[in-house]
Amino acid sequence: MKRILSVIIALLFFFMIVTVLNSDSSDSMGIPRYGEVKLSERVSAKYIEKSVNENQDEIRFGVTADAETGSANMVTSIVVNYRSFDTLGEVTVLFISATGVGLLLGGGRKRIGSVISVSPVVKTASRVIAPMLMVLGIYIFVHGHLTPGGGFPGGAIMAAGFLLLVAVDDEKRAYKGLKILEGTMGLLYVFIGIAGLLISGSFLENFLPTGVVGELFSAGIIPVVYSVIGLKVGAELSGIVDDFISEGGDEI
Amino acid sequence: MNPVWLIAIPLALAFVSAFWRIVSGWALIIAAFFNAFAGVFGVIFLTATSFSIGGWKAPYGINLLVNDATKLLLPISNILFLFAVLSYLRKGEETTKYSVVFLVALASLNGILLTNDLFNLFVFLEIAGISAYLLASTGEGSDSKVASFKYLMIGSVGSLLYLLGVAILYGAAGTLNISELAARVSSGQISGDVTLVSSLLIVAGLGVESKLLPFNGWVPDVLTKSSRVATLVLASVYPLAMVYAFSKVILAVGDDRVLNLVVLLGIATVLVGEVIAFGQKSLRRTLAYSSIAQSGLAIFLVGIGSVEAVTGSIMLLINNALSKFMLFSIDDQVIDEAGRDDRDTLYGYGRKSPIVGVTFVVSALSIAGMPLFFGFRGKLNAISASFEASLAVPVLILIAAAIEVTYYFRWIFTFFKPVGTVQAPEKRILPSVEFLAFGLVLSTVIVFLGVSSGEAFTMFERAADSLVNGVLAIGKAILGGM
Amino acid sequence: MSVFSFIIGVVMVGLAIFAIEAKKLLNSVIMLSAMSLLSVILFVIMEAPDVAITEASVGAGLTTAIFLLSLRKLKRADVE
Amino acid sequence: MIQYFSMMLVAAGLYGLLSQKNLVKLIISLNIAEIGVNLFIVSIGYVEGGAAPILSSVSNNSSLLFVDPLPQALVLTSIVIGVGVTALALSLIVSVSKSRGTIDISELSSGGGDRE
Repeated sequence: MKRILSVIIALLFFFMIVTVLNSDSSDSMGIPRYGEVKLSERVSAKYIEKSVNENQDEIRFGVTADAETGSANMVTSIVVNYRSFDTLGEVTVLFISATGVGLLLGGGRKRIGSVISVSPVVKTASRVIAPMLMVLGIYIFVHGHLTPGGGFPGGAIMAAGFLLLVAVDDEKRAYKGLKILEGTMGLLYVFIGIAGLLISGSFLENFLPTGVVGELFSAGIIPVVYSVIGLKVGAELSGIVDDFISEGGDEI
Repeated sequence: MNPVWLIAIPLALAFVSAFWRIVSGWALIIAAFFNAFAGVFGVIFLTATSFSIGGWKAPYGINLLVNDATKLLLPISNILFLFAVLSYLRKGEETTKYSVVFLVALASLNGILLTNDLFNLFVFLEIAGISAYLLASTGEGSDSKVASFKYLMIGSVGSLLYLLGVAILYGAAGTLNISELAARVSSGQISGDVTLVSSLLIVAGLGVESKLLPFNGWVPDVLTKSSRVATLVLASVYPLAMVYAFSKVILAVGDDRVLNLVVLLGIATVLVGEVIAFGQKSLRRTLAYSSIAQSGLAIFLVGIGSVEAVTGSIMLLINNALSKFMLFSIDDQVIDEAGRDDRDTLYGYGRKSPIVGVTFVVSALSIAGMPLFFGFRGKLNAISASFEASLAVPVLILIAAAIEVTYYFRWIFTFFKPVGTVQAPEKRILPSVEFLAFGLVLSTVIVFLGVSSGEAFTMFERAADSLVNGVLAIGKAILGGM
Repeated sequence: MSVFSFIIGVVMVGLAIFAIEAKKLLNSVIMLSAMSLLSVILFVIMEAPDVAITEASVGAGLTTAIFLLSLRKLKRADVE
Repeated sequence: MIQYFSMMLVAAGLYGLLSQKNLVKLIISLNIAEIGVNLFIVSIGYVEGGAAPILSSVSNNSSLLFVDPLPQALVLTSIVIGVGVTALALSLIVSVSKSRGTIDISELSSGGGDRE
């Protein structure tokens, strides 16, 4: 009975949305058909041209200098510059849920026991691979304004390296260090925002030169903020994984 | 003063206390005091209305909106939060453990009140939601954890639906700024199907946190089983911010058909909440269901959508926050001393401790909407505004009010019933210092707003006007300037 | 390309229903992970490399790891 | 077409949320619906023939046709929020299961108290 009711509700929901998607929108603005979006009607057109505050000639990769945001990756320019406040909130979501996982699982320091039975070969290999993964993570978030990726995948890859280390090695514990890294990086993000407020006049505003689009040292505060995010996310995700690996106990 | 400090300071202190446990209690006090003072002195005298984040102008970047409604609600919510924090720290139990959660909740509640961007609102709702799940799980035993899990599931599904609604709106209108969307919706640029479905989804999403009827299954368990300090925040400050967000978004982008639905759902919420509250034997459960009813009352007025109705909604919202804060802290006192809060325990409690008794009477009468108290003005406004909708609406509201008056009077009689037996000698109970201070302040405010007239009330009207017309006017200015 | 995304879509819906109805939780988790990886392909088709990388590392990788670790904990608590 | 499939995923997730009793299954259903919503958001920004929104030596000019970058930025945020919620929910489940010995929602709601 419950099952049938659930199916009916799910189907109703599906048809409700499909009706909107199919609705004829010749006279007023409806949802455009898949692939037929007119970007000029959206705020994103300005993000692509980098001309929110001042009209800019077309941006050319490797040529244009001192645009309002210097990031070649437009998604990054939105995530870390145009809508950076969202990202601060997003980092806070991860922070508070990492804290919550720590509180709920007791933050116990006893291990469940080896996750897998580890042979010395695997152990040694992991010790070599884990640092390389961490370097890869750092590479990804440092190049966040040029290539796809950025702070969140970079942080996740760093956390994967950490997971590899703790999965094979019972002795590696760095809980306190992770907390300190997480906290300082969050603090740094807020301080960058406040610096923008004090130097340029509004919270999280860019206060560094934006350079030439496409170069590594460009885009103002974007690489700095993305590195902060990367380290913070890495520390947070590692903390979550660490909490799930360790056995809950009350001793801290 | 830029209102972003209200968000930045608690957040920065939260990050500090994440790794520096010793200072976390102090960090919480500093942030709460800072926000209370800044909320009062920094925000009220602001003349500018819009503060951009990142230096990007209105529809492109995120901006914070300070209008008359925010000027009214920011001080109240921050001061109530300060009171809750002070009584939390007085308890002394595990003070440092949850202060990070309180700090993040403080930042996110201010963010919800300030932001003028739909997606940014989603992010802040998630932060506030996750902090609320954590606060709800603080009770003893696993019951509070189960309640918190239910809250998490319903809340996450709600925010998922909200996100879907926002995405549909963005797909049609190409912007996320609430003001610009309001202007586009009101000028009929967006097709009716899109506004209908997106506002349905948004009502479902925001309805979870604002305790609207089909989505409020989590409320009673969370409010009765969470630890008592968490309840103060969850029952007083959270509804204030959440219902405000609901009214802001729905008044801006809501479709007329959905507004009618909101009226219906709101009235159903009121009736169901009052009827269930009537049958409860424990004070805490009564208060929890009464919270649902009060939220429903505030929300159905938003559905009517006129300035007068929204004035009533804001007044009831503030009245609910102030009174529920006191009622729940009285309930804390009772549970602290007696361990239970059913009718038998409460017999004659008001005689043992007259101050607690008087505070209880003031806040209960104000919630019930008796003359001379603030709640009366709110209910009066509500009933006169609801004649606009249909004749049945004020009748239903009056019935609900009658039920509410009955059960609150029953509790008041319980409080003052003479104990009179020999084996229970009357022992005076002294309430704690912070309770005396808060009770005095809040009762004075309630009575003052109840008997004053004129100037104090134009404040609420201006707030309602800024919600109904102000947001739209900003949006028209943006559309004109593009 | 559209045939390709059609096939992926059908497989994803199938996996979703299987994940919901599966008897063993482990199977559900694996189906969820597979779905997440397939959605990465759809993100790439829709020209969203940033999202694809994030979904692959955070959504598919980390979520699955957390799910598996918590299933392990649940097993120790004798509930599964 | 991707839009229809994404909505089917959301509907499937809703079905799971309404019909399942196992707490972990509920979280899995939530994740399925989340994937659906994320796909949908990206799909409303897709432009036929548009390039990925990254300037590079190949697509080196902002006047070329790009897909809408804003929905992609929103989805980045929503994916990360999803992971946070999932982690929190799973740790709640672990903590509940330790004291109650069950992860069935109907058994949990009917009370029963902590074991031991």
